Amino acid sequence: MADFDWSFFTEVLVGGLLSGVMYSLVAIGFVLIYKTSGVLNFAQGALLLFAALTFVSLVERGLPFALAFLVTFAAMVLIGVAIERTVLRPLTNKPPITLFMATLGLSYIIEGAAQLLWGTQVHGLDLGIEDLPFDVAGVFVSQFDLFAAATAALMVALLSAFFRYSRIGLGFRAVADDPFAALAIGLRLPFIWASVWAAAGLVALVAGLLWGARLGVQFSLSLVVLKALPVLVLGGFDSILGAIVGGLLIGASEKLAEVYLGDLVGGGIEGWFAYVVALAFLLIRPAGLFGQKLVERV
Amino acid sequence: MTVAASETTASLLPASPLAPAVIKAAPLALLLVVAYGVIPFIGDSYLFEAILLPFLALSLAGVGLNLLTGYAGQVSLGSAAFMAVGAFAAYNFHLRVEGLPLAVAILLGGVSAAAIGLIFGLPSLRLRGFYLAVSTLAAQFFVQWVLTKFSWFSNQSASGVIDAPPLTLFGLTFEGGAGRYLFALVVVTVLTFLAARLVQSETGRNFIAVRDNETAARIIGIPVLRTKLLAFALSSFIIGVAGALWAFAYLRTVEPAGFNLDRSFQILFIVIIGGLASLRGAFFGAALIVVFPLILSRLGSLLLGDVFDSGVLDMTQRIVLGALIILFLILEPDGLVALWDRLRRRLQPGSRPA
Amino acid sequence: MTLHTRLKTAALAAGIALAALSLPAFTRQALADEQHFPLQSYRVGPYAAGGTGFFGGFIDYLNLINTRDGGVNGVKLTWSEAETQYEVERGVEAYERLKSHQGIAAWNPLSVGIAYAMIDRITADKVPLITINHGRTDSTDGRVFPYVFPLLLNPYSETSGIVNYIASKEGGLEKLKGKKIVVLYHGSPYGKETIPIYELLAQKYGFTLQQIEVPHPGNEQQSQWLTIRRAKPDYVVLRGWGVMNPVALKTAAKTGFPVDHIIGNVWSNSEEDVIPAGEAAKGYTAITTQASGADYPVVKEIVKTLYDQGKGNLEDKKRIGSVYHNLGIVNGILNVEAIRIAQAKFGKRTLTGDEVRWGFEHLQLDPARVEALGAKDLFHSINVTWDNHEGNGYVTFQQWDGTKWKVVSDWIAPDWALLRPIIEKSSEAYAAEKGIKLRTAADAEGVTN
Amino acid sequence: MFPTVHAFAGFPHHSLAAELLELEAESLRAPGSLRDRLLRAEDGRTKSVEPAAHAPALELVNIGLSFGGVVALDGVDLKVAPGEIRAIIGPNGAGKSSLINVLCGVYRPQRGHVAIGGQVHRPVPTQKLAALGIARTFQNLALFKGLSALDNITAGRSYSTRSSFLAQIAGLPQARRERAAALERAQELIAFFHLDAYADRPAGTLPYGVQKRVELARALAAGPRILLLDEPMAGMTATEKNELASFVRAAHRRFGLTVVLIEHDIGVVMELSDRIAVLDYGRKIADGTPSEIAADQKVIDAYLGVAPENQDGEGI
Repeated sequence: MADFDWSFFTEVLVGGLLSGVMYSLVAIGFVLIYKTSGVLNFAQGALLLFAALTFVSLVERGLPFALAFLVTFAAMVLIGVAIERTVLRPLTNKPPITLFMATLGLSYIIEGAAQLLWGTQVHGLDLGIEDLPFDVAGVFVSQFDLFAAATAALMVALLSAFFRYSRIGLGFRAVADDPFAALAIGLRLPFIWASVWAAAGLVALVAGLLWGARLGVQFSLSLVVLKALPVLVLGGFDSILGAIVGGLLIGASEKLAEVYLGDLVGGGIEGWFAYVVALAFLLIRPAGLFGQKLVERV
Repeated sequence: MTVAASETTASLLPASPLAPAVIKAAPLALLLVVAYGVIPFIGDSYLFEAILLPFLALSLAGVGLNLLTGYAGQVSLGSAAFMAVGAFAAYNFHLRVEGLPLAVAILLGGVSAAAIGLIFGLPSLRLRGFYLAVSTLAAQFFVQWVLTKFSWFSNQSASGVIDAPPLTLFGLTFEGGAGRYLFALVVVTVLTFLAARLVQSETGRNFIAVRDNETAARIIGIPVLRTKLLAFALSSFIIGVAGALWAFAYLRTVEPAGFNLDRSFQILFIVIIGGLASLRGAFFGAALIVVFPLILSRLGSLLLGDVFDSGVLDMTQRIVLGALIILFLILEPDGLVALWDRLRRRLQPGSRPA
Repeated sequence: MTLHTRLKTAALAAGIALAALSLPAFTRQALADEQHFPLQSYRVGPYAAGGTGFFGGFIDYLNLINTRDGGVNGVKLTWSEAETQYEVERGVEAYERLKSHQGIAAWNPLSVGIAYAMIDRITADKVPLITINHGRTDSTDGRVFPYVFPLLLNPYSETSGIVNYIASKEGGLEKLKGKKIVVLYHGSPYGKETIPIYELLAQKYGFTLQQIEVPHPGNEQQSQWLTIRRAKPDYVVLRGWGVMNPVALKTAAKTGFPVDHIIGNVWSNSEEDVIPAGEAAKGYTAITTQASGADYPVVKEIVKTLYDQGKGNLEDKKRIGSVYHNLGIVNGILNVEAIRIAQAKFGKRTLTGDEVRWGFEHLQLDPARVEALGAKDLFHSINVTWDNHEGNGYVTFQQWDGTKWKVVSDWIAPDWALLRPIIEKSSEAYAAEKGIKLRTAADAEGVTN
Repeated sequence: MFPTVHAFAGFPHHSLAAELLELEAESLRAPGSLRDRLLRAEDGRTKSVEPAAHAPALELVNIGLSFGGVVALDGVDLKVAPGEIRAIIGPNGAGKSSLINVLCGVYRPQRGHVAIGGQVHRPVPTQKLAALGIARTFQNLALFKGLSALDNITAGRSYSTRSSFLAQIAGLPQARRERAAALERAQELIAFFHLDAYADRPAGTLPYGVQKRVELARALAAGPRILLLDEPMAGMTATEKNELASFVRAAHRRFGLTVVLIEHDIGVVMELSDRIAVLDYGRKIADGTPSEIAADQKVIDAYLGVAPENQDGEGI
């Protein structure tokens, strides 16, 4: 391995880790919902699309950036509350697979509504961050990816602070631990669920903007959920920390695999490699990244 | 299960020993007579090509997935991958083995799908619920990748698209819409009959036992792991054959992209909307999934076609379809089969309220 | 409950459902003199942007002919749309639904998948299937595929055209020797189709070649572009599709690859492919068979006759003259001219599908005729014959300047002679597999009604 | 009733999975051994002759079990003689359920071993329990809700099914014979437990007391020598308790069973059992006949202030 190109390796690794942050961003939206309502919310991708499309359409209609952000956020909160009211509440106590199917139906509605409202055109989204590489000791690092990572960190910090110190946050944690106990001590579950959906809306908005700036705002945006799912399997559906670490692991390993293993099989393996990594990991360590409860009682 | 409950109620009614059996068998017999004896002669090509052929292929896929998800309780999001394996394997067996009857090629296609299903069912030994569901996506993406990556599977066709061989069965060639419909009908009837036998057998009972209470099943000595893997294999077999029908009888051409994630979701929809753990449900679900969008689009363009363009209409349909799915899950979580049974009971003046 | 009542209920339900499904069939009665275009369009879903542009342009041109000329020699052009969302089975359903219409001229699905599923059907029904700029390369061979027309450009010609363009930039084909070209292709049959042709050309002209796959949908290309950066090629050819294109351009910028050395193929050449990439797309060059912009007489007439009267098909007027819109217009011209040519032989009336097929097989528009149609510089020329269904279209190259495409090359001819034997090998294999007897020139002249 | 897709719990694994994988592998490695043991078990039952009649039917030796530092069982010894009704009692959290789960191989003890009919197991192979002649019921019901009562009971004989699914679909003689035998056994049990009116109804829709009986019948369908009852009386009314107690007693007599009974209700235990072991904080604090136990001061102390009804949510 004398002529192994370490700077290239580092570059791939750093690039992979930064891509992983982008996956984590999407995965966190899933975790929020799963923790409180036990639903794998497949509509998260559609929410992402809706948020980005709304934002970009507002900006194109001349709204200032900040205002467009606020209006979109408000819209996401409204949608979150509406989903809780009209879809989740009537389905309380239904098996999780039913709820999952409902979120699939939901993604149809949201995708349809987004395109009906704003049209099917493809939009560019410029967040004002130049995406030229800069050179750190011979390794190219993307400014935009760094910015995305910083944003993700900020958002996670804000969310944690919110859930740690606010009343809703307390309720959120209680619900996540034990919905029945939470109900018993008089927490208003619907309110908390609605807040969580609103928080997921915010995550969708931030993720939508960052991904939208990368891909352009278009229908394919809703496909980024497929990048988040293996992250969830690896990190656990109910751990934000798991989503972050899982994202980094998946991002780095799939990029390294594509570059170093891809040649052996002909390339293009990224689509499924992440899933295989997640599965292999679980087979070795069934408790997942952050082993939760192990014992099943009989 | 509503199904079981209603049928039990019927059999508890005082009646002559023969009558209930006849009454129960009559609708099915009638259905088969119509399907085999009437429809092939009166249907037009639109009915076959646009409605009945996709309906049959999707119903069969639904029957297959129902074995796994409805009966054995394992959720899979990779059904389309097994359809693809079935279609491509059947194609290659037919192409590469001289003189192999098509029926055998399709059977081997199903067996190949079963083998792949077995492999991708292995995580079920350790994973549950959504973890398992998401891990089946690995099958979805991996299979699609393999089939596009290695042109050998599509006979080095530059475009990766393969053409269906002529449909022959016992020396008969099935041509045209009606012919291919009959071919598909025979396959679907046979496999559904076998699936029905299976779910009534000890193995079928084990499926349900594993679904309802895995620990208890293990303790009373049901081979849980073997049962799960068997469910994956059998389900994939049927889905694989459904894939071959989709490719050979319906579209007459097949490309890996046609078996994408959306198709997997579509089959899951069929099973859930039709009714879990009910073979009839798969047919109800498939009928809804195939026919409903057509009716919606017809009505839409009929009523509003002059006002909006086709894009707006279609987006509206998308919204309506999504809303209907949710409404359905809220109002009739047991699926169309439960709805149908309720309707039938109401229409039967002689029967008592259950 | 008697069997009787149950049957009645069932019959009633079935009747309602059937009535709902067959209603439109009764409402479309063909007029005596009309030529019909059933359109399997897609205005929703992942590829909606392309669909609205292409079908918008196609409809605009048909509408122009009706409004300005009163149809083709008095024969009205009509069309009906069915949404497919680019899904094959919806395309098949639309085919079965719309095929009973009287006087169908041709099918134009603009979708490889749908086109493939239709080949058997249209061949049996004897109606032409137009796959402009896409479709099976070997359907160029009219001896095997009498009813399929990959007009203007098939994927092999595209490949040759791109290599010829790179050569012209380098100062001649012999200068390609020792150069390095990377082809970044979409992980689908479409993306892979040209792999052997690039290899063939690399051998012939002596350039080094590396072909790299991007898995569908292509929203993540970090590793591919890092590999490219390491390989340091002279050119990257982008054989992309959908979201893969803007992401490629963005990632190229991110990894420091110069955008003006990226050459896009014919499905990576639209505004939708570059606008989302923003700044990163400035300087990107792509192949096209039809120039973009609204400065051509025929486009101006469409604006004047339709859009100014509020009858245009595009919702967003800014998209007039965009790549897909102009492709739709060119597609309209080719379809209409095929009908006109067929009418000259068979009479000025509603033609059968097979008669229109004959028209397409004599679709020869030289630059003078193209100019007369108001399309000078919009596209070059076409020369379809009974056995060459592509018609030797010329290509040109356009560069994105941040707001619009600018033509940066002359009309370039692909190396048809080099490609023809490869195409014939493939089509003959297909004919052998399907038991198809090769058609002769005499067969092609025979027309069934 | 909606057949729920099983267990979408928050953890991505089966706790038993690792164990079971090994077990399966083991049985695959030596296909003959499982079969031999099955046959031996079958013989043992039909002849009702045990190789060592004076050996205990079941023996736990020095069992130690803890979960992440929390000690559940601490050096527990227990002998169960053939044919007796052996009760294990103790306050909540005393380790009764842990004990039965060790007996079933669901938990793996860190120390000690279990001997079944003189044969030492460490841990107990869950999947082979039925073949070893052990059946159990569950504290909270563990019926297959989507199956009819009859099918639930028939499922109890699954361990002896040899015919492949193909033979079953095709209705080959072996499959038909097995099915008939299982059905016959189930019908017997249905008559025995007075379940005729409920045979065809889905188990999930039956009244609680009836479900308990179905579960008992399912356990007996395997023809076990040893029956483990995990708090069978939990959540029942006094009448139901009496009814079930008499069924247990009748089954004990009729099928010649050895019964291990874990129960909260002291009254039931005193009435049913031959001998009683008392657990507290994971240790055995007393062992003897009902009258000895009733007089034992340690037992009285342990039970002081402890509510007699089961309150914790332990269960499946």
